[in-house]
Amino acid sequence: MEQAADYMVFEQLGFTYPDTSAPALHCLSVTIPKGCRTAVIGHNGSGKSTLFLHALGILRPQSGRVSWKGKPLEYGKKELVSLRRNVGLVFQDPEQQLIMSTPLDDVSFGLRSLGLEQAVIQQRSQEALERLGLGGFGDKPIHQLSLGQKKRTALAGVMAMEPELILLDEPTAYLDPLSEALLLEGLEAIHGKGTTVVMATHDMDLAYRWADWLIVLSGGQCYASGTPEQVFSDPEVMQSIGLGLPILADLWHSLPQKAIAGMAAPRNVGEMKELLQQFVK
Amino acid sequence: MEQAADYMVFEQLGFTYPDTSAPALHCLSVTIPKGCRTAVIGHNGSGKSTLFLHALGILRPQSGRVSWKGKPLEYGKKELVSLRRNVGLVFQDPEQQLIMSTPLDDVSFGLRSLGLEQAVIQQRSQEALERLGLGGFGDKPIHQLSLGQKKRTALAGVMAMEPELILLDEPTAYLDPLSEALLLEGLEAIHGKGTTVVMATHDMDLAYRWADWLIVLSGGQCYASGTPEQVFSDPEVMQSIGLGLPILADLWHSLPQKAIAGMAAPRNVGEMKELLQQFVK
Amino acid sequence: MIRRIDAISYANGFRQLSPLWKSLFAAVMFILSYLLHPFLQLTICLWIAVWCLLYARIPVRAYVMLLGMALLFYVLSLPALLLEIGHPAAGQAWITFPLPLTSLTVYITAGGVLRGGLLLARLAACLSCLLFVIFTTPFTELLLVLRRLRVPQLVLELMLIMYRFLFLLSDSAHGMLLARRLRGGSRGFRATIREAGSMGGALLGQTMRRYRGLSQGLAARGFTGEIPLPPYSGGPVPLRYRVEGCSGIAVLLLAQLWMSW
Amino acid sequence: MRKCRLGSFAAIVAGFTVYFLLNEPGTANAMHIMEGFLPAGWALFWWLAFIPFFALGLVKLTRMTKENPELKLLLGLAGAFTFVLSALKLPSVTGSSSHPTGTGLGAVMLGPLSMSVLGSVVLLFQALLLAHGGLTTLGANAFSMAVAGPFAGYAAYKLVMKLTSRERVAVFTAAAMADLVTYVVTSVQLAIAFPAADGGVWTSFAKFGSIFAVTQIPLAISEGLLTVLLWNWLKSY
Repeated sequence: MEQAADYMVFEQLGFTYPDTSAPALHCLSVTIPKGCRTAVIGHNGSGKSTLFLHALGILRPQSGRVSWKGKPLEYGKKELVSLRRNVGLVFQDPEQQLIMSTPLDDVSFGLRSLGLEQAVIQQRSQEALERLGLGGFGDKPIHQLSLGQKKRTALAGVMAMEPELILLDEPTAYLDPLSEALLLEGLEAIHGKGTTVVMATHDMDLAYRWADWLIVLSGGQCYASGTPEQVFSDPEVMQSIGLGLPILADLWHSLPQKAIAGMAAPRNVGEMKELLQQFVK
Repeated sequence: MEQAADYMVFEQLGFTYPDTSAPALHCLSVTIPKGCRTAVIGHNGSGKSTLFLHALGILRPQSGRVSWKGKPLEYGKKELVSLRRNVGLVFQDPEQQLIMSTPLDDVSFGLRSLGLEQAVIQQRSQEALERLGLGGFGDKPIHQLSLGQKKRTALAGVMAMEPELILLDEPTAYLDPLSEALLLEGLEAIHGKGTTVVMATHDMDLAYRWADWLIVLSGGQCYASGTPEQVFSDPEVMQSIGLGLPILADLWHSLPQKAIAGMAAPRNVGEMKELLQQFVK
Repeated sequence: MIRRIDAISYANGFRQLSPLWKSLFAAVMFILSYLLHPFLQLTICLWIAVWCLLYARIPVRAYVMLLGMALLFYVLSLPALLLEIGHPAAGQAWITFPLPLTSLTVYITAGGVLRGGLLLARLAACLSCLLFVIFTTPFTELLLVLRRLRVPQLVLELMLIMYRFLFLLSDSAHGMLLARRLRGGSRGFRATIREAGSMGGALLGQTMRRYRGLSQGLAARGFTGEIPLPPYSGGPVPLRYRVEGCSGIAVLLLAQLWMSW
Repeated sequence: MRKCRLGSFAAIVAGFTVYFLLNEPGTANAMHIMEGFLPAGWALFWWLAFIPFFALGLVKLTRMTKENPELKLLLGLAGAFTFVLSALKLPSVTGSSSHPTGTGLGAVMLGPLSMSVLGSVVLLFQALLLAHGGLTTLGANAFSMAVAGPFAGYAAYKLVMKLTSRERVAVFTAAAMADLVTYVVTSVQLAIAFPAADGGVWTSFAKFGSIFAVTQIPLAISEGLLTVLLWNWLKSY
């Protein structure tokens, strides 16, 4: 969380889509910390996607500003191209992101626009696919892949560009447990290489066990941000915006204060099990 | 669960989609019990949707047979129309079944084909919308609704036909917690009126807390069926097909046998909390 | 833009007015736009702007933008309308440019400018009528009006399905263009054609999947071949608008009579 | 039967796709005659010229959908697709309205008469939802795009198939011809409505024709090429 203030910072962001009355973002100030796994949580319509579109300069703030590494975003063509090499976005719907007809072709699509040599392109694409467990699917037509495979292909396409910061919009939506695990594994590999990963989600259990840092949006404003322990420390705050608590956090808070004083809240089922074993004999 | 054998029964069902090698259903035998909340769980591609399409006679079994109230399904035009009045299906993607441009028109779509009077149609549609909390949205164009609202509109359209059995394919997929709660409330109302409700899902936590009866599909076969307690009694069985356990069942099974002997497994977070309070002082 | 226009048509001051009445009013105005004197055509243009912007509270920006975009066709055709090529008779041409290497001259005549001006007056009036229909009446209700006009059921059903899927497909297509922009996109004619070909393929695949989905979805809902349309139901038209509409038309007609006398 | 239907559906969609994907916002120019542009007489004339084709097409489609109601869904979706692609260019400054002339391929698959219905419905949508083209000029626009274009494309396809029996060449020609003929007919419609003071209809045709030729001729060629690419894609699907 070091250098947070110099990484991607949104200040007093305001944005209203044309012909809608309510603003999508309203005085939103929030910082994406470098090197973390950050989860942006909130309901549909809370402003998560709009925020991402601002991060890439696709939407321009109507008030406030976005800055990247200490400098305010510029919206010239050249500046945007360079920003978008450093910040990658994975769409919620992979159908929108996958343009070419095979995974290998699609992953190399972005690399080709960088003007790399064919051999390098080939190698980097293949690597990206392999890291996401798609090594054997490079030549399969995309319409024959499962949703989980498509999502990973879309991620591979963004990953191959080696951005510093990857934003994912609802990456696990519609995935079954197995595909979800594979996708999260892929994210872990990317994060392990030093990439900052940000995920928008409304799956509280996932956010709780995956993220190092949480940003809670509600009605276009930043409602809270901090570590999962901090954010979920007060159950009522989250419930007041209708988000509910992750099961584990909920159970933890229901335990008597004196029994758990000084302990760290369990972040996954394994830790919870260990904890219960201490109590239940 | 009475009359189970006379309600909807699938026997030795086999089905392979054209141009695919692996069968989608393979010797699947399973019964949907009357009056229950049944959850059909399994991965994407385990055959859940294919099973539902068979229940409505949209797909015809390539081997085996489907029977409804003791009689094998017939596939004549007239028989299918009458079957589909009694059995309703809510698709995972609401776009698939919404055809008119506003919720009110869409809900009345099915009723109009029943040849009812305009006043009755109007009233029943409005009622269905209201029961699902969409009373104020009747005239709004569907393409302006949120996903959760669209899903509820699709459900309202099926509900207004007053079928005996409603099948829902992944009704909560991708809904945020608030929309999910609204949808489940609507389902509760329908179930309370005596309708049998079946939901396909891969959200194990939801299936565990919602269903009275579980059917587990894997690779087009029925892997297990029974009450949630029965199905999740052996953690390893579920893990072997990659589905994992609901958090609550997982925690429950991790508790020492002697401590929980004779107790009923907690089915929701509230029950779990109470249980923990007994142990942790 | 489609979404904006569509959203406005569902939420404007005239939303509740009977769509049949609005269409009838627009139809009369269309006829008048063709029949009346240019001065009165401009009056129609202003009058309808008042109805749209003041009474129906259509956002001015959207109204002006759509008007401007539609008028581009006129601007584009202007050279063909104004410029004459050949040998102007003496005193006919206003401005002349001799065409190099030939004996021909490009010139503009007073008659041509007058024709362009008259055309603009008629265009503006007709376009205003069209905008009135577009902005104040949601498509769903126009469909019901078309049914009252006895447009064949098949055409209405096609329109209904088109309208329903328009927005979904448009979101997809926009997403794809955006994704392509974000990831750089390629240069050169060959690469562009190849890319466009695959995007077309991807979109086509999606459209076909939607078709299969819809046919299952409708089968599940008991679709047997015909999509029954809802019955026509029109709201009342406040006396004020009826009076203003009728008296406006009467004034226009009287003015025309007086002018042609 | 089912396969053939899907194929023809795919082909219509593909035809429409081609044109719009290649021409990103800003490159194509207006070819629909705008609302109120034509004098009353000519507007009426083109309506009358178009209606018989529409009626015949309607009879044909009604027969087809009677046998097979699902065809309605297919045609509707194809129409939606066409519309979407044509609307994509909207934010552009140079193009006030665009036009799906992929009708050539649709005509090859479905027959030119069916296209007169589908094409004119798409035109009505463009008029009602985007103010592209117009209601009074709908007859003229439909005549050029939904009647003349498809018939020319269909004839070109038949001719090339007969002469060379090379399918790809035939598809290319059909797509390009439908484009070109639409453009020529529109120019004729404008020319006879607004004859030049000096030189009459012919000069006027040359003037209108050259304004639109700048964009329409390259478009016809690229549409032809892309149609062939998509044709290949379809065959592998």
